[in-house]
Amino acid sequence: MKPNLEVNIGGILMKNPVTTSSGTFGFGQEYSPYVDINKLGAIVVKGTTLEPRPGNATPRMVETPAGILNSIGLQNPGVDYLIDHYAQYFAGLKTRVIVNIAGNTVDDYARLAAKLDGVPGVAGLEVNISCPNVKKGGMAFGSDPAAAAEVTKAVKNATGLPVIVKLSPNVTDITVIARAVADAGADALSLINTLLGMAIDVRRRKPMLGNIMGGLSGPAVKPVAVRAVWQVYQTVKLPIIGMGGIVTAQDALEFILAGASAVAVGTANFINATATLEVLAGIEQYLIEEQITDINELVGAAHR
Amino acid sequence: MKPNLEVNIGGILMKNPVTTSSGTFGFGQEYSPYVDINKLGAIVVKGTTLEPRPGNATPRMVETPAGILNSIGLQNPGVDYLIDHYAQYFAGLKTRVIVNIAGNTVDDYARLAAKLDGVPGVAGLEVNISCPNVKKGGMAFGSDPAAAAEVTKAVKNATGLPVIVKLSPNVTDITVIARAVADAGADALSLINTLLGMAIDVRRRKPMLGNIMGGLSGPAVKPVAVRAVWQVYQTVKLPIIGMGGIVTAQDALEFILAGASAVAVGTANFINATATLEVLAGIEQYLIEEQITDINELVGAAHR
Amino acid sequence: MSKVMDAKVLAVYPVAPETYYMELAAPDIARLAVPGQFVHVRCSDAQEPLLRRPLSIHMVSRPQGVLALLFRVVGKGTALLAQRQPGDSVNLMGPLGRGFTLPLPGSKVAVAAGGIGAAPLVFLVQELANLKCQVTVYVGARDKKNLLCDGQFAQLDAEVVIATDDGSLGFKGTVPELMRRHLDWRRTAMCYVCGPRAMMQEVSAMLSEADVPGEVSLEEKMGCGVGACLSCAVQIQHHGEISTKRVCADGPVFPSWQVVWE
Amino acid sequence: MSKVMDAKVLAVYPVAPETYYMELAAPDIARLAVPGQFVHVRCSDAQEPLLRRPLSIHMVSRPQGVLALLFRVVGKGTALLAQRQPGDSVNLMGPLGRGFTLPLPGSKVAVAAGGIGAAPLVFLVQELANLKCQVTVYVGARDKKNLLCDGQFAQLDAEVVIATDDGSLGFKGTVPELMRRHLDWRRTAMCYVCGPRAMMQEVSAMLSEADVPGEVSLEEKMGCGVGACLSCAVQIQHHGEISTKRVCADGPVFPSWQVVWE
Ligand SMILES: Cc1cc2nc3c(=O)[nH]c(=O)nc-3n(C[C@H](O)[C@H](O)[C@H](O)COP(=O)(O)OP(=O)(O)OC[C@H]3O[C@@H](n4cnc5c(N)ncnc54)[C@H](O)[C@@H]3O)c2cc1C
Ligand SMILES: Cc1cc2nc3c(=O)[nH]c(=O)nc-3n(C[C@H](O)[C@H](O)[C@H](O)COP(=O)(O)OP(=O)(O)OC[C@H]3O[C@@H](n4cnc5c(N)ncnc54)[C@H](O)[C@@H]3O)c2cc1C
Ligand SMILES: Cc1cc2nc3c(=O)[nH]c(=O)nc-3n(C[C@H](O)[C@H](O)[C@H](O)COP(=O)(O)O)c2cc1C
Ligand SMILES: Cc1cc2nc3c(=O)[nH]c(=O)nc-3n(C[C@H](O)[C@H](O)[C@H](O)COP(=O)(O)O)c2cc1C
Ligand code: FES
Ligand code: FES
Repeated sequence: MKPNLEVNIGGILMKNPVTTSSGTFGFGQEYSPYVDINKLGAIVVKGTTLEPRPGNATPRMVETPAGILNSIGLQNPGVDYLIDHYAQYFAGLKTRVIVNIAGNTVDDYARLAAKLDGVPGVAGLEVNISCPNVKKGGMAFGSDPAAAAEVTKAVKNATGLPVIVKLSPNVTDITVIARAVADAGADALSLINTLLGMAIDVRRRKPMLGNIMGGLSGPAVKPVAVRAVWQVYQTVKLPIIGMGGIVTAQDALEFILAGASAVAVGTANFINATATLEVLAGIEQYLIEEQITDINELVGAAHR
Repeated sequence: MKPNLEVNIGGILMKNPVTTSSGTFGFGQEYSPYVDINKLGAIVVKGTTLEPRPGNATPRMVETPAGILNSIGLQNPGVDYLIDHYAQYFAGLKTRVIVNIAGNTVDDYARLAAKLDGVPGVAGLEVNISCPNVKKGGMAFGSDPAAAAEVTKAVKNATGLPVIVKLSPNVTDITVIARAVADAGADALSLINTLLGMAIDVRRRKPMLGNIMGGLSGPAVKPVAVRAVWQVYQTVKLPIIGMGGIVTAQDALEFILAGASAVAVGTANFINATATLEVLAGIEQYLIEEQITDINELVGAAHR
Repeated sequence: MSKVMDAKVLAVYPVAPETYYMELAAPDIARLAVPGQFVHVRCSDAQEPLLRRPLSIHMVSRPQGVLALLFRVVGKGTALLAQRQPGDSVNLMGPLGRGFTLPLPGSKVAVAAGGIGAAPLVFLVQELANLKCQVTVYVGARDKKNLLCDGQFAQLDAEVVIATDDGSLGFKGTVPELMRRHLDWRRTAMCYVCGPRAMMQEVSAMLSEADVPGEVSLEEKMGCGVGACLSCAVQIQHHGEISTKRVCADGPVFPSWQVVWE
Repeated sequence: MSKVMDAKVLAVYPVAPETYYMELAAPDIARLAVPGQFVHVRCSDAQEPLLRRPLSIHMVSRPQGVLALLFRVVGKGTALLAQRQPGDSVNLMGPLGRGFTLPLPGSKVAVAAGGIGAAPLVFLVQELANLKCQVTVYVGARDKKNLLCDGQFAQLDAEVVIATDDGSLGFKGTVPELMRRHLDWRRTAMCYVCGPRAMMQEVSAMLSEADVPGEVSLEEKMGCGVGACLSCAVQIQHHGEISTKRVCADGPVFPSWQVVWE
């Protein structure tokens, strides 16, 4: 018998728990020659801001052991462009589309949320208060519980869409932020965003990245991400989208067992364009092998 | 011409910048069949507490992509045993021996420092306020600037030995802790200790480690460690011992260019018992190739 | 449409110091590719190095379904790739990117190749030959030993003019210096350039001066290779407005006068 | 003294499902090793897997300077090791750990081998044969196909008694069950055990009951292999006091009655 794979992420019904992580999958179109994106539970699109942004200086990406550092800096065409040029495409997809938003001020987040409210094809918002690659806003909101709560409230007030808040691992205690955001009305949480890191070019004696520091992602960060999901699952009752270094179904299952209801594949897409579908197939196979009829039974099972 | 390799870590003169990281090199003896430890600038020995400790449940170590998680839990024979059984051996070595200390209370740290003050063979103390693997003390001291300062003051008051404070990367802003510790009188800083992480056994549906969470080390964490050194170098004037994922001389040079005056090799010892000496040889070769006559000129050079 | 595939290695051998030629069975790529496009290559099955590596399409044989690469070993990825043996398979994505704009048949065109930058230009010159263009290729290298593809260009009926930094073959100096002396701009319809950044910048400046249209093939560190991650940003000026373009999806070939060099 | 070395693979082949025999040129280890010791093996030159893997010394030939390993492929490391070809080299540290305590020459001893636990016991039985001991080996496996080393034990003049879970060869049942029926405890001076944890625990209990001294070879996840990292902890009870010992440096062989099993 085919196990149930449907999960509910704070009101977003995903037909299966596999999605993509923001900034690693463009707007979906870029990967459609390789993956039938309609088979995914959802896609999360690139971080979107009020105004168009050019992003940071190059180089913007450097490899590190089992990981990459990126400092894209939220390059994006702006929310109006997204609504004008992508909404119709999103509406035609047979998967949920979640838009990741980022701002410099609380008001920016509220205005973004208001603009996206009711846009056809947009199933929910992922609120990025954890970007390490921008000077203003970004991680600053994600590392202070009061600011994180304020952003969450402002977004909730501005939209009827499900609101997922994306947390940063660059904090002393992620559960404090999770609780603040939950109390402020978030419908779900995404974790983790990238770890703040850097690399130095030994020959040039200069930082490798144009922007000096960047965000670490990929397999290297998986243990930190699984730990964050584990801790947050113990703290708040919200559904969690787990991410950070997922390459295989085994990796994804670690997150689910730690407490994630859904999982996002990020960096792995760059290496294996069909990673999402392979992760999905592997999860389904595991459920069958282990005779589990509903994926939701597995969520947080390692705590029991 | 042979370049100068000597560095001064807060009063500890090391004949070269290469040392070992606490807990990865035992008391030195374990590796002496493989490495002439007298060739190292210093060795840092296992975390020592007032009372003997049995450590955590097994399994205590698990591999992750380009890293390992450990949850040893400060197993050690206690400071009195160390003084009785190892001090003489330390005194006979031609390298500096730095003892890493950890306690449950501020008073524990002060008492440890007092006991080790004047012990022959002990060149300095590394104060571990960043161990993620113990319930009490450990990381709790390292993530609160006031507590970190208090421990530092107490240790400084209890000993005439150079005091190196070892910081945790599991904080929102490592520079805040660094500044607090510097203001409290630390002579030098070590960074980083391990990142809090975990792994789950998908078949058993249970955490891999007996102690559930553990500390992530190895190449995977290098970008986080280099970033921490870079940030702290910009913040305080203290000498820094950089560590976290150093495997090769190139890795070590990244830390030095970011601002570390010395570097410690940890996890890499397990894979390559002569990693320390290879790192040392590689640093020396680089200095010669780049015609740098004094290693100290290179410290922090990527900032300039 | 671009695809992901495992391609069998048919041949691999060194052709110059640290430089390898590799032939792969990749009929889909051979069929679809145009000059200037690239493939995104997984150099290891393990996670080290993690990312794919972009390599230009050096040549294709459509009837035989063969793709050829020409690459220099500069780091981990290319070193692992060079170790593959005939019969091994290599995971590829491609063809990717926007290639060169072909000129009108019979035009007189100039091609400037610096070092390993010659790699994509052989495929281009092949197509230019099909279009019966009158082609002059300026090939430069550090020295005679490192000169690449000059023979191939000649076989494709191009005029080949050589520059080496040390003068061990041809003109002693750089490709831009050589072009400045040798090229008759008035009769040149188009100029294609691939090589080190400084060389492409210098040739682009010359082209702008002479008011000759040109195209350059840029390099940038890549993540996805398909336009999704925005790693490979380059500043492009168009009608006075600067915008950020993606080398992988909007390039790697860009009009020489549109590139913001510094 | 233990060393780090690159050892050449002389031979490698499967001997049972997922089980490989490997011979390496390692004269220093062959010369120094005692039964029960292990080598710490780097299974990959890359960083995946990162750590070394402990493998028992299966046999040595001192005159030929040869070290033999017998290992089961259970994950990444052992899979990579099994792929090595003769002529390749493998980086080893060893010999490591504390081996078995040898009995008085001529004693009657029992040896219990469960599954891949047979690996270190061949070297042991070799030494016991040199000591002219009267050896009975109880060898167990899931089934006939997975039975290991029974022939080698017989060639070393040991009495070999076989148990398989499915009864496809010898006694149908486990090694402890077989020993309970077959073994004459009164005349046994010493018993050596290596196999799955549950089997070692059961045999240890039997030995304590019968008041026969025994030794078991324990396994624990290892980091350094040399006693420095304290990963491989095991609880050992001695004179009523429990202390934490290191499998790599204080073991892997421990007195059966001292191990705290749960
Ligand atoms: C569109 C495109 C086409 C290319 N075509 C060819 C080709 O046909 N033949 C060829 O030899 N090379 C080509 N390159 C360059 C090639 O991609 C790099 O040399 C290769 O990625 C280096 O990988 P590595 O692991 O060996 O080196 P690394 O260890 O990654 O790095 C070694 C050196 O190469 C540089 N480098 C790494 N990645 C890139 C990159 N993506 N672009 C530029 N420099 C890089 C690094 O900065 C470093 O200096 C092309 C690059 C691009 C963007
Ligand atoms: C002193 C000692 C001697 C050993 N001798 C032999 C031998 O002669 N032949 C043999 O086949 N095996 C032996 N082992 C077990 C062997 O070390 C493991 O099977 C091997 O490390 C697994 O590595 P892997 O990468 O293939 O598997 P992994 O991918 O690391 O793990 C696969 C499975 O093996 C288990 N495992 C991993 N490492 C260890 C370890 N250090 N100890 C126990 N289980 C582990 C894991 O929990 C997992 O279930 C010995 C172990 C020890 C401690
Ligand atoms: C190139 C790149 C761009 C990213 N851009 C964004 C972004 O715009 N918004 C955001 O919330 N996260 C962004 N992230 C973080 C990812 O969504 C994800 O949280 C992180 O990469 C961890 O997952 P991974 O290890 O699977 O990549 C980006 C990551 C990468 C690698
Ligand atoms: C097995 C193990 C034990 C450790 N024990 C200690 C310890 O007792 N005290 C301490 O301050 N750090 C301890 N650490 C942390 C290391 O000293 C070091 O800070 C960390 O591992 C990062 O360096 P690496 O990546 O080179 O290993 C331990 C690390 C490992 C892997
Ligand atoms: S490499 Fe990802 S957008 Fe170009
Ligand atoms: S493996 Fe390090 S102490 Fe045993």
